[in-house]
Amino acid sequence: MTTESVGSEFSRALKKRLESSKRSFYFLTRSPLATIGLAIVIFYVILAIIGPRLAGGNPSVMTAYPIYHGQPIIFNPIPPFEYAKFPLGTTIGGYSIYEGVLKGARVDLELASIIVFSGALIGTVLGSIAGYKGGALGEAIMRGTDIFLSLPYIVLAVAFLTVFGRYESVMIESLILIWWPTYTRIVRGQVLSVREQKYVEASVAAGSSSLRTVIKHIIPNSIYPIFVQISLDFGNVILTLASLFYLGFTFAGPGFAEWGNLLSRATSAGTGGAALESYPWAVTIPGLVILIFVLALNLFGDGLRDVLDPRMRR
Amino acid sequence: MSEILLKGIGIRKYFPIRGGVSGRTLGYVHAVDDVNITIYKGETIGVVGESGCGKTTLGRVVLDLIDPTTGALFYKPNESEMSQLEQLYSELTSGGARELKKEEKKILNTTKDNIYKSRRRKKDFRSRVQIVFQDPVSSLDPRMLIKDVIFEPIKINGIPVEGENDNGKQKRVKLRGDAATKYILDIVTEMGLNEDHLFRFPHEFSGGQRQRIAIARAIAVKPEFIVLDEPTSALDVSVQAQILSLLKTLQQKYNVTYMFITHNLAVIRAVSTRVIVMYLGKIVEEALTDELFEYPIHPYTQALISAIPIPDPNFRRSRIVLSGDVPSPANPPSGCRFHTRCRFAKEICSTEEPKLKEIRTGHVVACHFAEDILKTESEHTGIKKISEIAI
Amino acid sequence: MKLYVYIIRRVLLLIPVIIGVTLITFYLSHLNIGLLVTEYEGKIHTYAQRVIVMKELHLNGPVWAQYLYYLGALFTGKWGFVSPGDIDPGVPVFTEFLKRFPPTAELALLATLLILVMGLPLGVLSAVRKDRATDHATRLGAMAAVSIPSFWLGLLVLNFMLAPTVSFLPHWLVLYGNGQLNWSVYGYWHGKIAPFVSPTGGLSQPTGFLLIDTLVYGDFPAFFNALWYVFWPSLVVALTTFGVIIRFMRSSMLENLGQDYVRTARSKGVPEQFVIKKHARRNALGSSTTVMGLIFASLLSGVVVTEIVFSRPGMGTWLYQAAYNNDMVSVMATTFVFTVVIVAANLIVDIMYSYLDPRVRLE
Amino acid sequence: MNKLVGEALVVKDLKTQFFIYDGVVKSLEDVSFVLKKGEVLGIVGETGCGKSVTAYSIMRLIPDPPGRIISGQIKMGDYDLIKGIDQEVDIILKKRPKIRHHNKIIKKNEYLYNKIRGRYISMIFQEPMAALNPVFTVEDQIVESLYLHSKTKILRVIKSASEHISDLQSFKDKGGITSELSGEIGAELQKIKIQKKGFESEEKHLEMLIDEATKYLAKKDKYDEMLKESIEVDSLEGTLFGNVSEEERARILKVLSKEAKKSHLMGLTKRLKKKNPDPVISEARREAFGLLESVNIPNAFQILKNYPHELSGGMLQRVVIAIALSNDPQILIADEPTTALDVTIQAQILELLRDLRKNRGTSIILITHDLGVIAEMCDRVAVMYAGNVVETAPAIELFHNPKHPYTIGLLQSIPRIDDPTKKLNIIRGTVPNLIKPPTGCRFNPRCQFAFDRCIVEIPPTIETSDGHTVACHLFSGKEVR
Repeated sequence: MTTESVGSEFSRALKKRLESSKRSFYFLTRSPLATIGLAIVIFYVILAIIGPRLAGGNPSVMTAYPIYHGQPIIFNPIPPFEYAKFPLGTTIGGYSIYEGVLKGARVDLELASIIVFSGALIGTVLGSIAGYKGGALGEAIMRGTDIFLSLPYIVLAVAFLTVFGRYESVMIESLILIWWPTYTRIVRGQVLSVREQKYVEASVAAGSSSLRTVIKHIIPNSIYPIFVQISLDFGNVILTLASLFYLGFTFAGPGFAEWGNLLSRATSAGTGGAALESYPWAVTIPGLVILIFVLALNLFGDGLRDVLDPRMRR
Repeated sequence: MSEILLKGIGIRKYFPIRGGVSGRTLGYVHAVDDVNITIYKGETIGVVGESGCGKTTLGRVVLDLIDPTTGALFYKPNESEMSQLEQLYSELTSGGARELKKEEKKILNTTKDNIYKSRRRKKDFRSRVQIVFQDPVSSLDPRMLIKDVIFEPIKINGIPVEGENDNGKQKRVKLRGDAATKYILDIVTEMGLNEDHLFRFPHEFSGGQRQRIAIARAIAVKPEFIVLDEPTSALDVSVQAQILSLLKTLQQKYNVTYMFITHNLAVIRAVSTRVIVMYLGKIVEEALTDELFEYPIHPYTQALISAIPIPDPNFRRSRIVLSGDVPSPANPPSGCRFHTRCRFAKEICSTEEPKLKEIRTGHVVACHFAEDILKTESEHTGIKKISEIAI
Repeated sequence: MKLYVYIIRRVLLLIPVIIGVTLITFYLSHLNIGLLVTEYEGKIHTYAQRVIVMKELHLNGPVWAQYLYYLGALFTGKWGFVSPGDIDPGVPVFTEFLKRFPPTAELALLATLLILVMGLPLGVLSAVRKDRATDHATRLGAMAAVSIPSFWLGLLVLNFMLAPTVSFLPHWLVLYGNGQLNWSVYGYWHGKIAPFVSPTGGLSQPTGFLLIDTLVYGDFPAFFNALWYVFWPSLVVALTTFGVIIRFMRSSMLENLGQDYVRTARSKGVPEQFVIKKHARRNALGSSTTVMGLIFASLLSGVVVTEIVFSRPGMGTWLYQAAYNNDMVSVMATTFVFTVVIVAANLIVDIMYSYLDPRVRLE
Repeated sequence: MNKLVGEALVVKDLKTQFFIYDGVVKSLEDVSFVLKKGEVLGIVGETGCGKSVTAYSIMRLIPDPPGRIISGQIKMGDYDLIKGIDQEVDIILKKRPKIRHHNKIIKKNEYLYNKIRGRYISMIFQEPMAALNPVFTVEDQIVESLYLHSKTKILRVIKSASEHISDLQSFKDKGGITSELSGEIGAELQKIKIQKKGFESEEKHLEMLIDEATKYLAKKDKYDEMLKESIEVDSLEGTLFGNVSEEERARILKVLSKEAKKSHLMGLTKRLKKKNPDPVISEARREAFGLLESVNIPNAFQILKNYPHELSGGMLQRVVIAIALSNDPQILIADEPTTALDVTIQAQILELLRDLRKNRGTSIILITHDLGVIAEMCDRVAVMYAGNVVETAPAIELFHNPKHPYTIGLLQSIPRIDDPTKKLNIIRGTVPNLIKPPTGCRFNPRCQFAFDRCIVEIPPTIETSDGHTVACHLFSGKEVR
């Protein structure tokens, strides 16, 4: 065999690889809903990146406009489409909803990414240890998981924020503390089942070290459910964040841009009825923004699950 | 006899059963119980028995994939080492069948380490032995290209070249780049696959092809010894024939020793030179293949052989149908483990455990009544006799 | 394994969980011991007084001893006193808990019921009609419901269903208030309930559960009123949670419908509806109960948020007010109660599972 | 051996396809064979050749979607079981607007099939562990089958027992059965006696019978009414497969499906749990007990209360066989009944099947890939390859004079325990992908005798000698190579 043909082998390999990834993509496009979900998620991510730039000013603080064209707009919010400066109208306090939504996307996505990815990382590491090593350490990890799974997450977050003070770091830490156990469970289950597979044994029989076995065989084969879980959890974290901000359990200062916080500005608790009657846009728009994003994440996650589920492939 | 390749003495493997309120150990599954095994170079040793008899566990222990509860394993032992260890081992277990204490294990292991220089020796051992599994679906990593699957053992161990290192280890070279690709292509072509197959994922193949790939992976490092754990059980007969003949060709070409584990006696008869029959973790009979099939002595072997349906409607023979199921290996019967289903069972069978003894040349049986059975019975059960009886 | 051995084992496994949870609450309370002693605020002037307070609170022993005292106090109902600044300053937290627990329990139980009643049949339906319009609609609907922020849905329900001026519902249905029973109405509505009026002038509550109490009074309009105001928030909670159950029940049903024993049942000539109802659903229910245990934590979170939005006088609202007033004692008490409820729910779910699927007991 | 007269089942030009994402899998292509009364027909072939699909098509157990019987005939007696299938296919393929009307046809066919499955044709599966529902006891699962189809028989036995209650009592007291009784109860006692499972078992049977009879007497009118209804339904069912006109058959079906709506299966589950003193249930339990004994299960009374996961594979397969035989079916389809079992257990099960066939005269279709099992069990064999029946012949003829190249290859590729020197002959290649099957003869890419015509033309099925048919161009006579 000549070197040329060896080279061509590798180009062929590349082609095959591309084909197989194309195949996955193909599976994804089979479900139009998942594709729509993915598109919306990408749109939101772009929004989070360039949004604050479009709105100008501090990327996580909304600007207050107490007076506009000589009119006080603190207590009489402007409806959408009335002024070009406030395309989505304003809310109580004179904040532009447009600006709030754009800047809130950055804040929400940032916070949620930190929480979900740290949770997934911690969970994956602990889960792999519990699954692969087992023994007393694994047992201890799983008991810990049980404990954290028995904590109601909003309540725990509130307790933490009350005890340690209302800071961004406390909020992030408390939510990470809540979100890692799910991943530990999933990864452990996966590792346990992958570990029993014959190809792992074959690899050990071929003399591969346990580190190599874990990296080459166990992790690649048990990591995929994590992606699905991340996509589904992202939405949950956004919802929890929004709830906490809406209820005001947080560190949000004046003008802090977050979708739940924006909603709370539209309707300070107890006046929801009045808000809906007299300025419905301030309630509906931020709510819809959250709803669409979380729905898109769920649709995408569901599609992803179908694609990554080996049963679908066969 | 030719050179001894592998020798295991007093191998036991007990798996704990957990349960109850606190999840403590309630008992043990006696998967393999006090088995001595010798494998000679170049032969195909068949291990046969029903599910739960411990044949798979024995295969793993022999390959050092799981640690035996007790027992010592020698690979290509030289005389002095072997006698030294064997003596030590018999001293330690002189009290009969029991689990070694922690200190005793330590003594045994240190001695072994001294002889073997444990870790390095282990790596050397790994590169000389391979395994092929029954289940073609789970034996290949679903996220690896076939090329990588086959290349993995080469990457770890390299390929043996002529000559030996000074410390008795094989000389091996690691292949890279084009040389590796060429080597893999050669192997794959030999297995009856082509280069197109190299760049696919396992799920794109049929069972027979997967088994070919698994064999390619095993043979790629030119091992001296391969354990074949039911390699054809999940395959169709026509594919089984292909795989069996492939295995035969490979054995002749690479001079590799096989341990062929299966429940299919017909396959054993076709491929192996020597057969071990296992029942509930014990060896009940051991002989050269033709000898065993012509003069089966142990009642269990007789029943096994007579239970095989022969693909010829003219063979209408009286068969021995065993009553009942195989007892649980967690709670094996006392004495001879087969006595609950045996048609010759007498009182002694339930109290005293029969020892393996040589009844004919090279034919070892664990049965109290082996001689009697040989005289009276085996004429009616041996396979040769059956074909004579046939219409 | 016998069923009772399994149950005992499950209960024993709870002990480390309970210890872990109490350790966390203990740690949090201990960190803010200053907050814990706020009830003594203004009372501690001298060193001697301080010593007394320290002794009363067992603050001078080693940490493990403090923890033991803490545990003892927790399990004997000595949970401290509501801090000043809160609505009922100085009231024992346990008493407050007894008052706050029933509304939340009603809400959570009704929500669970609604989830089961809506989720399980929809999941079965979705699986049986796989890849047809019904299936797609159910799945999309479930997903949308899960994606709605619960407080937002609460707001919408509150206004479009329950606010008299905006509601779509007929006016006579929308009686009064925001999800609370207006106790003052009782007085002139039904004179016959006088025996239950407490000395202080309010109505005494025999059980604390509004739904039960109104029945005890024999006041059916009030019962329906109470039901009305617990129904909407529990609907909100159920809607924002039940998608998971649908999704799980669907996949579990699909898996079971593909099993060999379903084929065996069909080969016996069992009519299709019974194949689904008896053979497949029974098995699917078993594994779905485990999810019920897992989503209980998120259900309670939904309960907290919804309670606040609907201003129901339950645990959630209590937590909300306590957090606002930095009332650490009450916050810790609610955390503990919620945790115990989740642990208990998980236990019940496990026992139910082992009853539904005899294989679980084998392990 | 029974006289092989008449045909129990005729399968003609059966065509089953699976509509999956990658395309249409043409699983069965014009499969035809005949099952004679009282014989054992073996269907042999490799994985993916359509053995199981054939069985499922006969049982109408093809999962839909994606599978579908496209056309063909499955005749039991004079009646074509899948007569309505064309209309069903039309509905699915064309999605006509009048779908409601056509759904009625589907439902009716489904209903008809529920009457046939388990009653006239029943089936044994490969994995006994998976084939039983893990959450119900063995008893529940047998009783369910009996309750669905054998209500009349059950009621008759109890009625008869209630008439002879004092005799039964005296039998029990004296120990053993001393004399013959007439009617159903006599037959039942005879059956118990034949099984010869010992005195204890007999006593248990009698005890239960007396118990049921007393309960029956307590509400005699109710149960008599029940029996009357049940007999009516049965006689209607009987006429359904006889020689009746289409309109009549439609009418009967209508009546029967109305009857089916009254089916009390859910009630049955509840009744089983409550331990309700219903004689029908307890007689079904006794029958289940007897059934387990008839398949040689030791300690049957205990086994009844066990869950499937508490039993071993061989035991479970016996239970599955007991369920299949519970209503005395005319046809038994055994789909690889011993593949998942050990050799010694396989021998037990095969012996059991042989006994059952001898005692009951059931016609059996035995599906397996093991030619050894075929040789031991079967009278005739059909060899399948890639969705075609390539050869049918009496067993001895097939093993000694195989005609089709595939059969020859298959026979030569088995390692023989009795002839170790025989060289294994290899059929090259693998079973083709049935989404794009080879043109002409589907075996042509692997056939060593293939010639031009094989690639172009589908070989016709030719009878070479009496009862020996083969589908191969080598024997088509027009062009001999």
